[in-house]
Amino acid sequence: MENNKATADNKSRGFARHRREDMIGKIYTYLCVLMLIVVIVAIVYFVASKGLATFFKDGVSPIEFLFGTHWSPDGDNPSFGALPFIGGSFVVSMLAALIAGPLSICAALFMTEIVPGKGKRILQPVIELLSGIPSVVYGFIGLTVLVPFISTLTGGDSLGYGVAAGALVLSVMILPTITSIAADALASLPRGMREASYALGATRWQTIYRVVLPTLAPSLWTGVILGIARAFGEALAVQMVIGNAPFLPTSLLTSASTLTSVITLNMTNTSTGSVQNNVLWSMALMLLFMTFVFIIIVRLLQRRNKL
Amino acid sequence: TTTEPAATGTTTTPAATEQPAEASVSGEILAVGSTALQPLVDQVGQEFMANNPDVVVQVQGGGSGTGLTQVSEGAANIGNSDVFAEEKLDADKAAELVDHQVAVVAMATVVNKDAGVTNLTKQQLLDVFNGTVTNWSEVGGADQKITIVNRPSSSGTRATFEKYALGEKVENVPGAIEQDSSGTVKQIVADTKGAVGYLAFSYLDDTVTALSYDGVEPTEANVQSGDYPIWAYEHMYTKGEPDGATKAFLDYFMTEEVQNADVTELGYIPVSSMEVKRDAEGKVIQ
Amino acid sequence: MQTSTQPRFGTEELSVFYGTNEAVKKINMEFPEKSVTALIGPSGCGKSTFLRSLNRMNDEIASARVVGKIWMDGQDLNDKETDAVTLRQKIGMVWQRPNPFYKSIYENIAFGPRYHGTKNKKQLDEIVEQSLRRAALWDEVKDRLKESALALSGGQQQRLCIARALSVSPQILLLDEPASALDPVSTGKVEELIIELKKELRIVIVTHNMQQAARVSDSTAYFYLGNLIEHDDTTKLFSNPSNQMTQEYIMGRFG
Amino acid sequence: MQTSTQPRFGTEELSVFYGTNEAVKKINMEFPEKSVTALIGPSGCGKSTFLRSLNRMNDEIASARVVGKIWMDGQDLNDKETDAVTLRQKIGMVWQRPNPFYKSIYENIAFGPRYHGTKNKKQLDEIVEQSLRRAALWDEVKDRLKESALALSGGQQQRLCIARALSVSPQILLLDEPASALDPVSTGKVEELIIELKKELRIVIVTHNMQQAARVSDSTAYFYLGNLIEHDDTTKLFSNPSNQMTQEYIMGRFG
Amino acid sequence: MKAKTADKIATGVIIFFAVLIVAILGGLLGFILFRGIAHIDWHFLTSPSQNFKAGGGIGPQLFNSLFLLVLTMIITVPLGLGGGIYMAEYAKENKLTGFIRLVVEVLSSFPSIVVGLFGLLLFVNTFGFGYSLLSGAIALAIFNLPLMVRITEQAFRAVPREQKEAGLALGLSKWKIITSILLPVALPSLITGTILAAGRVFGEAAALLFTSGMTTPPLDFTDWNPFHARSPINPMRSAETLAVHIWKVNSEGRIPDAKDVSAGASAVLVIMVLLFNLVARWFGRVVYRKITASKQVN
Ligand SMILES: Nc1ncnc2c1ncn2[C@@H]1O[C@H](COP(=O)(O)OP(=O)(O)OP(=O)(O)O)[C@@H](O)[C@H]1O
Ligand SMILES: Nc1ncnc2c1ncn2[C@@H]1O[C@H](COP(=O)(O)OP(=O)(O)OP(=O)(O)O)[C@@H](O)[C@H]1O
Ligand SMILES: [Mg+2]
Ligand SMILES: [Mg+2]
Ligand SMILES: O=P([O-])([O-])[O-]
Repeated sequence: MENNKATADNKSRGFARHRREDMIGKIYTYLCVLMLIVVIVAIVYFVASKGLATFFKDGVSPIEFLFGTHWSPDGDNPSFGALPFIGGSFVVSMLAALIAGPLSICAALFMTEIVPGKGKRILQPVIELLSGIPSVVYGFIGLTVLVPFISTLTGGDSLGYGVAAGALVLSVMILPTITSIAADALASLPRGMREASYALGATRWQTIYRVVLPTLAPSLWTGVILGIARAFGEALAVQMVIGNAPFLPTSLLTSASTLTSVITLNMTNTSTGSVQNNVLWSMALMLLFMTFVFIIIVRLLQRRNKL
Repeated sequence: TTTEPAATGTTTTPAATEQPAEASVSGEILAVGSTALQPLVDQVGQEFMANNPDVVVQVQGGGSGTGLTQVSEGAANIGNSDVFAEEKLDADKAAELVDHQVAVVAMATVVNKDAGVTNLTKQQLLDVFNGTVTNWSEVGGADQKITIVNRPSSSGTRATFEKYALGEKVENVPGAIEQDSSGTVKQIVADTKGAVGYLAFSYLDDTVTALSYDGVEPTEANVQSGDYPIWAYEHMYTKGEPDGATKAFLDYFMTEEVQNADVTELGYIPVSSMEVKRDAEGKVIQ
Repeated sequence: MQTSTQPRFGTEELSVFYGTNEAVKKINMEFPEKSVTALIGPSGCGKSTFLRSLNRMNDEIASARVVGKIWMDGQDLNDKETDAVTLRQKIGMVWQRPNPFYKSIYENIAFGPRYHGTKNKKQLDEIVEQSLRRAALWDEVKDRLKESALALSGGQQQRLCIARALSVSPQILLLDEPASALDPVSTGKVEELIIELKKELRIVIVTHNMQQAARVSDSTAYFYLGNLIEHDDTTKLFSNPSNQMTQEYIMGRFG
Repeated sequence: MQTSTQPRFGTEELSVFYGTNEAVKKINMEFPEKSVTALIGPSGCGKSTFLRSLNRMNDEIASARVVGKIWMDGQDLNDKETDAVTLRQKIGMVWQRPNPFYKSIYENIAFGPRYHGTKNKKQLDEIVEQSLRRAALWDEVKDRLKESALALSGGQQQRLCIARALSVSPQILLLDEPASALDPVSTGKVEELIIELKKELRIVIVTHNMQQAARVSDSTAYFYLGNLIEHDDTTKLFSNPSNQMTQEYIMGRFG
Repeated sequence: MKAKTADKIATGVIIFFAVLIVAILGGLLGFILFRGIAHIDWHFLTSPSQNFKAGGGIGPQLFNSLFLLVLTMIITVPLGLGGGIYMAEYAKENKLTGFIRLVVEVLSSFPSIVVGLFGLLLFVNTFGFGYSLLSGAIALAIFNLPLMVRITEQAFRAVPREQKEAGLALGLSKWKIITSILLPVALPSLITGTILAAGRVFGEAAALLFTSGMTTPPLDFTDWNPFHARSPINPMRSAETLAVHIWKVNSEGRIPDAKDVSAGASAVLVIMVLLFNLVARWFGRVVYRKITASKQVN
């Protein structure tokens, strides 16, 4: 901060002052942003250094980790195939998106197209509440209601634990994510676009189906992808209902695992530094990596969506 | 840069095996580890704090692995574990730790009440858990498909069960499920036809059938006599010999007051009542 | 395409409310055949609102309520029984800002007819060419029909929107400041187009440019605060308005 | 408050680019003392962009780049060395849409002077009263100075914004379509105010209303596509423009 | 006619799904409250939990959840505000900004369990904060930060640009404009957003298992010295929150009334989230009215 010469001069005092103020503002906000960057770098660094140790220190083959289907970390002849978990995560979150996607888009359409105004006033708080319900509570309900229900549905053939239960619980959890993004996208569509279609004598559904949805497809996909990302990273609720068997899911009713569930179950029971522990960090790294992938997909989608 | 645990308390009464005198010790004790052991340690910790207002006992779960790691790294005063340290840590690290066996936990195989079996031999049990046998009728029970409810592969309970009941590690059978919580395991076994799992004695009740093992009933007496082999110690490890508040706490743990009240109340068996002892390899040494 | 010979098109005591705010107040107006009617008035006086009620576009605004009658072919368009979707086919509309669909040029035009039953590719091609020709855009775009409509310039987009409106053979065309976002050359083209089109259909145009109203319209209506202050032959209204307020507005005393 | 007696205020080869698009092209203009200069031209011709570059407001638009010189008191305002924050104090600005701060009427006016060092309550009161009087608003608001400025009508808000601009004693006032969102009565008041204020300071006003330009300005400049087409005495320009394009615009041939 | 039938059917389907969603929420809330409300009484809300006896309460857990939230907010709000202001007012459209945006997005969809493990590694162990409120608060702040940044950025972007220009034209410094002109206008949506975000943090468990811990030392509610071990507001003590308690009771819990406790605690959690929503809306409106209404201002 340079000091001012003509202190008597009101204006030059103002000069120094606004410079000083702006400097404070800049330092403050830049520090905050720096903090964000530090946090992410630190997370990536820590997770990567632990997660990569599996391969570099313990000598587990990355090929085995990524494509092996045999998971037996404590066996006498340990093997570390994480494909069942990677596959499980994908299957469960895709299924969840498959259920929640259409539902959410309908909800968003309801808010913006079918009953604009009032629809939003009803559904918006509902959506916010759904997103506010803690995941342990979702897990608890899944455990006490959904799982027995599925079991009864199958006539007791299945325990109810499995992919279907996991996907259903997750679908409710990601409903708010997709809905709010879809609703924002719908709201951002210029009114004129809809009106032009109406003015041609198109019905509301024709307008939605032929004009609104195609135009907004990239944004809607963004919502779905972020929903999948959320589902991918959700831990406790899934772990409570999915059954946690370390096998690639073969049907909706078989017990399976996800990356998050195997981490939750085993991370704390293994001792730091052991290969059993490190391989779980590798899975955390995998989660991190997938988050990046999802975000990049979203970015590519948004680039296509220059409204 | 791991901070030293704040176990810098001092003991005025040497070897306080009896009731610790009021306000005799001070400091903070951090006990981390086994979630199974956590309720017991937490309970005893609270009583200990009530007697020693200057002591804070912090009990965290996190699992046996975390407990052993933390105590070995000096991040905790006590590492709670369901298994011997040698089973989780490198030998040199394990050697630095001092074992305090505070209770014995015994487990029983449990099946759904309709399964129609009350006893399995070691071989039969192994066949069930490694998937060789898939229907209860094959081992003399009802014609029901077997559904296995396992604990996670890293769980101490599972390790104990595999070691002493099955005699070897088994891998998951497709269709089996893993649950982290004993309560849930019991619930599932009680509700699902053909389900089988394993539970600590404390969880047993008449909603499930507890099986005899090689003809020996899962009772406390059979465990104490050494006839029933599916049991393990609950360990509280310290790095080196404990001192100060930690020592006072561990000593308090071994008092009659705790062993015959809290320990038994929670379904554990007091170590002192055992007629046999085991080492880390599982060999009976007495 | 023939000009239909419906006897009248007009409103009777037409009011529009947004909530409790009466934005358009009991308008009685007649739109003669084969003629252009211009609506002028200061910003916010209700021109757009009035225009949008003519093809029931205000149905789409939750807070809007339209009261009164809109006569066309002896039918009250504002009747609950009248199907808005069907009538909109007969009444085309074009807005201030060009709003092409995010589709190809071809699809923009073919969209309406296809929905109304023309599936035949050849027929569609014909309609597309016809409509673009009538909107004086054919020559400029005929080689790039498959390209995105968004790649056109503003003026071209606006003519595309007019072509789109024409594609479903409307009998009436509603234009809301169709040239105000355009450059002079495009404005000129759109104005010529309007004069051309009125040979075949009725046109109602909202404009804030009085010279434009004077150039293209046969009759002009002056709105103020939701009221229809004066409606007369365009030459009469601009040269010798009977109302003092109209006079002041035309003189540019405000607005 | 005295009118300062700086010799010149004007631009020299001033161009403004948005990215690569040259929105304002090498404008040379002089704004004489104690006079009102009006900028007219069709939408998008660069009037606002030019006006905003005069007080370096375009600094705030990342894509905007201003090239050329702006002379004031022999200093080039567009020089990197010149401190934009300080100079803006000398050049007030008012926009099309009234934009009072979300504060009380009093605070709206007192905010600037207080920031610039006037802490004395009495002095501040004086400035507030003075500024409101000069903006012809004092009588209407003197009893409710503590109320929110947002509760004022549009016309009052606009005069409040003028008063706010006056509160820091600018030597120049830039007005961007200050009356286009106002009703006739408010428009009249604002126009009177401009005529009143020019006794003390230079005023540059952008307007799309040619009658307004004719009424309030001493000289008028016609912009088209970023170029300054013609700049002359207002009476001369409207009665007998030397340029064909100006003529066409004034006749309402487009825009 | 066909088009109209399709329209009717589609509309019906959309409305059906919308109703379904409302029904799901209604069902969830109904279920949670129905199951839980019977267990909620003054004793349950205020007394400490039990380890293996029935009849424990959730008093310390409830307090911990709230206090942890306060701590989290103390960390998040200033940082998030600064970050958001940067994004809205300082960031130029360049690669760096693109990168920061990426950081914020990635951070906001990080799996919470990874953040928890990171917290265990860094705050609990390396920094030696131990299982403590502080560790938990930092971990939660990491979640909340991106949300806060986004809320702030949106709130500032929603302020009419003309406000800023008006300030500039008076010769004010940018920082002064941000703090004295834009901030008050952005405040209502800032407050609403912050409270809603807080509600979300309230139910987080996965990250806290490893950071703020799973037990609470006996608290002395007469001792408010933050440096005392048993003081409720000692940030270095471990603290089990409501959500963690539900998790714990459901996993290795040994109390006979585990079902009742978790039902009751779930109900309390959900009621709190409901409260957050209501308060957020109400408070936002009040502030908005204060700032814009024709009543006395300033
Ligand atoms: N969707 C709406 N909801 C509520 N009020 C509205 C809406 N649209 C317009 N209004 C109000 O109705 C009145 C008339 O608006 P309208 O748009 O018809 O005016 P206009 O004459 O077309 O103005 P302009 O020349 O600016 O387009 C105005 O007061 C406006 O604020
Ligand atoms: N922020 C901006 N970024 C990029 N281009 C801009 C920006 N602002 C204006 N322009 C462009 O610069 C040109 C001049 O715009 P400007 O706003 O100066 O016109 P104007 O004469 O004030 O028009 P109007 O009468 O509509 O206010 C236009 O082509 C416009 O699209
Ligand atoms: Mg309009
Ligand atoms: Mg402009
Ligand atoms: O206490 P566990 O190691 O069996 O989870």
